[in-house]
Amino acid sequence: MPDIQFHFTEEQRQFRDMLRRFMAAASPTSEVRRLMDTEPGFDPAVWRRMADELGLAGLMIPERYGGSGFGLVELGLAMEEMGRVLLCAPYLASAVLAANALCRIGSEAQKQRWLPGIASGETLATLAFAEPGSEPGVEPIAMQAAAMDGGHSLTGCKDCVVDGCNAHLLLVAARVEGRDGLAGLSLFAVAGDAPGVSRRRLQVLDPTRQLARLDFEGVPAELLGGLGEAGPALAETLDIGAIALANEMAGGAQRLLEDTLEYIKLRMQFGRAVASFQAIKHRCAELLLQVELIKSAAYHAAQVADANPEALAYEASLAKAAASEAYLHAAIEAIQLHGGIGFTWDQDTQLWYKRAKSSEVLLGDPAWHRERMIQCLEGRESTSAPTGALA
Amino acid sequence: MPDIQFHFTEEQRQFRDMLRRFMAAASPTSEVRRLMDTEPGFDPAVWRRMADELGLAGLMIPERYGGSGFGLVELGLAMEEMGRVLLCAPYLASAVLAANALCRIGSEAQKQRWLPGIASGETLATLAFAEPGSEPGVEPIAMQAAAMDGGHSLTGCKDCVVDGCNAHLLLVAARVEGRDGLAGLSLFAVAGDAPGVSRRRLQVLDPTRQLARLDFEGVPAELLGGLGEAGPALAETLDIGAIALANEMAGGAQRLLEDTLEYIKLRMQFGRAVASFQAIKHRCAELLLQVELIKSAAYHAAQVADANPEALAYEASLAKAAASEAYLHAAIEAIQLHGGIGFTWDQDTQLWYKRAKSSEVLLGDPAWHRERMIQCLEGRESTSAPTGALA
Amino acid sequence: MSASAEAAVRDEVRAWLNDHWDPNAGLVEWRTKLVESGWGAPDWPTEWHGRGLSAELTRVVEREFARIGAVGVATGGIRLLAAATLLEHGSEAQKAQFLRRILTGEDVWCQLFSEPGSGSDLAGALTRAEFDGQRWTVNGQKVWTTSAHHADWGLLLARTDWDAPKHQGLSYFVIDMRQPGVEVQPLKQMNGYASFNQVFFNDAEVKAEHLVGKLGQGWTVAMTTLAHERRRADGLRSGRADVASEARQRGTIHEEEAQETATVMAPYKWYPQRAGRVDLALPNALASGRIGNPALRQELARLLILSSSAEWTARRARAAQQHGQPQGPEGSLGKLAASHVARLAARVHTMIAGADALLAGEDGPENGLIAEILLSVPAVSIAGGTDEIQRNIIAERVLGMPKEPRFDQGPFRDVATNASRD
Amino acid sequence: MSASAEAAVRDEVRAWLNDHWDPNAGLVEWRTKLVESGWGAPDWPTEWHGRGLSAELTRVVEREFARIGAVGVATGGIRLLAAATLLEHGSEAQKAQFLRRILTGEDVWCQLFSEPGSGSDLAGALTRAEFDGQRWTVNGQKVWTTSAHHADWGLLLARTDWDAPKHQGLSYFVIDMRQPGVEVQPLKQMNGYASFNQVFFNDAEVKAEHLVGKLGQGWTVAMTTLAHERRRADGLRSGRADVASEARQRGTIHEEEAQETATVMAPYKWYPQRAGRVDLALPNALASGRIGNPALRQELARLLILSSSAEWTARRARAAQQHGQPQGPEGSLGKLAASHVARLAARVHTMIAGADALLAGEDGPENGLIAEILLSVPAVSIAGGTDEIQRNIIAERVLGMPKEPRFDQGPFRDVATNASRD
Repeated sequence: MPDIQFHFTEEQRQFRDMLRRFMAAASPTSEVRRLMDTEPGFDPAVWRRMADELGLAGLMIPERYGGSGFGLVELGLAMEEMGRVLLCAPYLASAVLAANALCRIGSEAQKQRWLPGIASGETLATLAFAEPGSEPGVEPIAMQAAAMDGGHSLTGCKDCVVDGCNAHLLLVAARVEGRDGLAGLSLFAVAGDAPGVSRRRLQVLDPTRQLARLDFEGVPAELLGGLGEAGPALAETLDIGAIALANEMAGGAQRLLEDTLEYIKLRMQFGRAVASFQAIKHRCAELLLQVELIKSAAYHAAQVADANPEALAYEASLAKAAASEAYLHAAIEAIQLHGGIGFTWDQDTQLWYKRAKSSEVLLGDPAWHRERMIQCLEGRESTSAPTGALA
Repeated sequence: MPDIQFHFTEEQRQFRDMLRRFMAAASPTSEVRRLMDTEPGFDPAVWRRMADELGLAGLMIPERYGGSGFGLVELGLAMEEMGRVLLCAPYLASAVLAANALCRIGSEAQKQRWLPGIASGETLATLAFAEPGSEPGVEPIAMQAAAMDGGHSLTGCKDCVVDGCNAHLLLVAARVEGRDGLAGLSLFAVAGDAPGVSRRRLQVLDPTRQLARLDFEGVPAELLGGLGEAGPALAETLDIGAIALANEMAGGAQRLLEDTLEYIKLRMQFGRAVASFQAIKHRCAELLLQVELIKSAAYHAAQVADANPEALAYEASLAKAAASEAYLHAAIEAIQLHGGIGFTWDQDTQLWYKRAKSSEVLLGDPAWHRERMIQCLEGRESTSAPTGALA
Repeated sequence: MSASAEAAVRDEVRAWLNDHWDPNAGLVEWRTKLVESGWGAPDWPTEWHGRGLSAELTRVVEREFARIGAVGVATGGIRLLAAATLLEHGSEAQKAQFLRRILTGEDVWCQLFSEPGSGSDLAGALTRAEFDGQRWTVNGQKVWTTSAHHADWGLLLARTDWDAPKHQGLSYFVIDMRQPGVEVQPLKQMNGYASFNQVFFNDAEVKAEHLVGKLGQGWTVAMTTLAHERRRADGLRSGRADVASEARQRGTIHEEEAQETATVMAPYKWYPQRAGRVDLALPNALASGRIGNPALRQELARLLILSSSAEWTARRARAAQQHGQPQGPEGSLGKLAASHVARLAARVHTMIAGADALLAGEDGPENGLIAEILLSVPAVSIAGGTDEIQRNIIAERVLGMPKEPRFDQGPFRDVATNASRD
Repeated sequence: MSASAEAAVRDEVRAWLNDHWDPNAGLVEWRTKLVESGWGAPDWPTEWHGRGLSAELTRVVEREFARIGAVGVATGGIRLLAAATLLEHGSEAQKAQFLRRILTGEDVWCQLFSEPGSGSDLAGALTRAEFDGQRWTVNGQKVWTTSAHHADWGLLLARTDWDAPKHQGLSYFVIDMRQPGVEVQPLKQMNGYASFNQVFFNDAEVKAEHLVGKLGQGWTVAMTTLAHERRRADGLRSGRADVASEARQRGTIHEEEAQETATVMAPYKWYPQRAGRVDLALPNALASGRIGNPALRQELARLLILSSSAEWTARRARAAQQHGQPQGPEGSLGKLAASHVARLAARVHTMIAGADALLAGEDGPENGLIAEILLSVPAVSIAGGTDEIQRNIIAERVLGMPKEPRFDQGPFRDVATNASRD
């Protein structure tokens, strides 16, 4: 297994600097506030530039399908920068979840058919796996795919589908009869506007991330890859998504810390800057530690995912659980340190708070991921034995 | 059900004041340090005075058996004051656990035979229930009582028996064959020096509390009350013990806070008192809150135990879980706020830290008690519905 | 309190209620009777609409009202804080003008202390009041004002001397809220509601006789208002309201009272103090089936421990007061506890909701209620005095720890403020 | 670093080792060769036993030593902090007297900074050094000194001017520990071990030429020592030690080195930095069967998350340095993380042990190891700089937050100290 790197290469740092400049210009909070009230919830022009100028839409898609063929480390960097600015875009849905699912599950012909469109940003895709009230992960998927005319048809409901209303291509996880757990899961492709699909944009706690409920009524669907064989790759895809999300969360947490510091260094109370009070200073020191810790977890998970896929599940759960608690903590502290202004609508901190809150439960809440870490260790599903470095 | 009181009566306050004076004189830390290295681990002269002058040994024993017939509220006050001074005495063993078990389980004749001695302090008794490696509570008790000559004999091992080496009278919980859970448990009386009983003082983390391992080899034992009927009363006895312990812990936590405040108000660093640093002040404020919260939980549980026994299990678990985390937190903070001197052997804070640590797991660790609270609520074993007062 | 005194009061109020209570009277008509008899505010002094009774005997009176379902005087909003402040510091003329209409509910009051530049640091107020020999002219901005949009009168803290040290340059006024120089704007919170307002003063006027206390002693007067506010911040329902009515309520007066209550309570929808909603946790965990999740069980138990202990701590503090111990800063402990409770409650609600915590409005759990809780919790530890201020109060006033070094003690003109940094 | 420079160094050291390495040489004899050749401390300057190599090239040398299992220079205790300080601030005579014997291991060193009255506030030292024209006389008390009982030399911070401000009245000395005026007493910790000593000076003497740096500039010199100490506090093994030997160790020199290590490490049994023992948590949870407890599983996962993240954070900081970014106060972040790890580890160990957490010594879990962990953890957040000090450093030096207002800036004589309060 290749060495895990604890620093970014010069190229990666340049990539990040470029992204940071782009995102700062493309997604000021005024723009975030404007977009979150629009119907698609993102700016198609910015999305096109992200795809065309930066190659972001196909970042992890192999070059032979029109992508850039980068790994999760670079994707993590991109997610981190998007998280910093609360970018409103169907990136997690299309470039992370759907692209990875197609790469891992689709046949060669299917990849050739769909990946170039995703990589160019023309095709927006998403992955529909969760169902109303279901627990995290892919094991609880219950939707049944029925055989129909030599193909399959889907009936049932998918919930909390990220950018489900925006997607041209829906990748839908469903079950062939009589199997459970990872076994018996298949992935199907359905056009977003296919007859029998009704899509409803959901009212969300975090308006910077679009979710949809999709109802399928006997919708003809194209099987991706082998029947009943998609389970492990679907689980991996969600783990990739969790790592990407953890990196996004690290970026958001870092931004919260920076903005809060900037504010309290200027804000006067009792004739002195709020930042000069020792109790505040000590909490900010702890906050920096939390932010650095989740960056480490998020970066490490991305490195491991590229270098040592057997450890993917353990590392993904570690990073997601770490990021969930720390990002929310950072958001709570940020509001608190802003004082009253912090919980007003017009102050921006609340936007990150809502993203932190939605990120906490998206792709599995921290308690679920912690439990899963231990299952990985028990089952030796992970070869990355945790180390007691500080002993 | 009688009203729960949220204040102590004038008589109770006087009782507490008297106890506080007695304990301060009888148990300075120099005395605690001396006694913890002695064989019995307590001062028989102080124990006699506690029984004779203050009536403490028989506090909860009905007057007709030579006790004072007080309730758990008064016992809680006494425990709180003992916890303040880390009193080394077989009080929890004899006056709380054994006295309550006998009162609840023994026949009239058995009560007449043993309770007066316990009440006078002459007889030291203890309750032996836990076994090596067993989970908390009485359900896991596995020791079997065998029928012998119309009576019973005991074989097996009891672990972590409080003051087990000091006790003249051992109350031993054991099982009649083929039953589990609360059903089928019986309580037996054995003389501490009975043939076939080997007792060994255990090396302990907290030297202010004596623990013993007791091995029984076919020891004839007298059944208390009805065969196989002791389970519920044993569970109640442990709950009484947990509430008493929670009150002891509240007293210890309060003392830690007071001693720490006294120290840091005098201790100078950087030309100012340590207590003047805002970060320190804020942590002390939180510490006070924690201490007040566990006092409330401990006092409330004692009141409820007297007024509404159906809620005993829920309240006991609530108080014990609350006190376990907060007392340990107080001890950790106390050491931290003392700085380097705080973790030296010669400074007294470490004595309370060790008591906090031992109290955390004695009679069930906090996670076990929290789980049990929810079981109580699910089973409606408790009629004390928790209220959301702050909603 | 002697049992005989208690019995005497009980008999007297019972007889009076028997003679006068009429569930079909008009609300103001009935409360006017209460004010005249002294039974509406029995703990107030006899010269001002009360009977000078102790807290214990006042409770006896309240129980009699509750027993037959008789309506009491108006208590909503901050009017009782206004009354307490005026009783202690107001002129005779002010008491005569305001106290009666506070009790009858004819006037609505609001509190104008906080400013955008001085939230925790109330004494740093920058709103100025200038006297031209006849009247005061007020300019500046206040914030976090509940009910300002339908208030008749405001309790205003304003700076009248910029050369005095910070705490000595403030004065306390009653300001007429129904005048052109006062503009009220709702302040939208992150949860979408507007529990508070901003109030802008542009040459607003205050009559000379509406200065409360002496010139430059506004901070002392404000401390009275704040002490009464903190007393109510212990997380328990306030004194009068927690005597639950045992009688079925009937008669038109109750409809009129219900309408009044609805108006007063409207801004309190998702007012910070409502956040947390511990009461929903167990039922929701049971109903959702997630009660079986062991990690949730641990957190739920933690929440019940914390919220119960906090409630009992507040009850201990109140019981101590009822038994004659002096009012202490227990409100600060209760306020701090409420922050912990709210945060933990949010955590538990999230665990119960699972992925549905992503959803709000009609799509969200309990029709959006859970999302509203999650978006309201951050305010609990800020509104009504931040946790940081409560910790300062506890450390200094309860634990006797040294005060912070001060940087704001010279003439206020020279103190660094947010305005001076802008 | 160019690959060719790397290859050149590798070839050179390999050739030298090939010619000189002898596993049966005496330890001092071999190290003397290292010192003379410059291969023992390749990053030291060429004029002082080194070769002036970069950190990267030094690592290349260390790998070659590790590859064949060759013994290096002495690194135990604080001798490398002493060396770094002397290299930066020492006189030529001091370097000549001390540096060689530091590397050969012939001299043991200790650090005499902390005092009972000034733990976090090192610059508040009250130990005094007075000059009589010929030599310095030292009186006072130091504490938290590791290895003082077998040290030959001590790094002493003492006050030489009571009228100067606190930080300007200190001077830095090398003191001979083997003299009658120096008394060393072990300091027993709450876990029963004595990792530290107290050192009492009663008219102890220091030669005039053993003043390090200028008179009154002791604080500046001490900062060098502390910076090197913090650099090693990132929770990872220190530079030299983490190049694990790939060769089997054979020959008498290893026995001699093992004995040296045992002596140096003896006081570190349950030295605070050893507390926590995260490595034991998972195996113990599996072995005890308590891994099935869902509450434990959650806490264990939390612990693994925290300790892994802390390790990776330290590795990121080190990698950044290796790639040329300046050394920052990352040590403070690592130190703070270690406190969190240790406390959480204690919690997890307790949950795994259950009621057996009551027991110690041979009766306790793992023959008392768990009890020792539980009783050692409180020191982690104090020893080597309290968490509070680390948070100050992080807030001020990393986050750029304002410094605390100071109360100790006049002549030290007038500053409130613990001595002046006694």
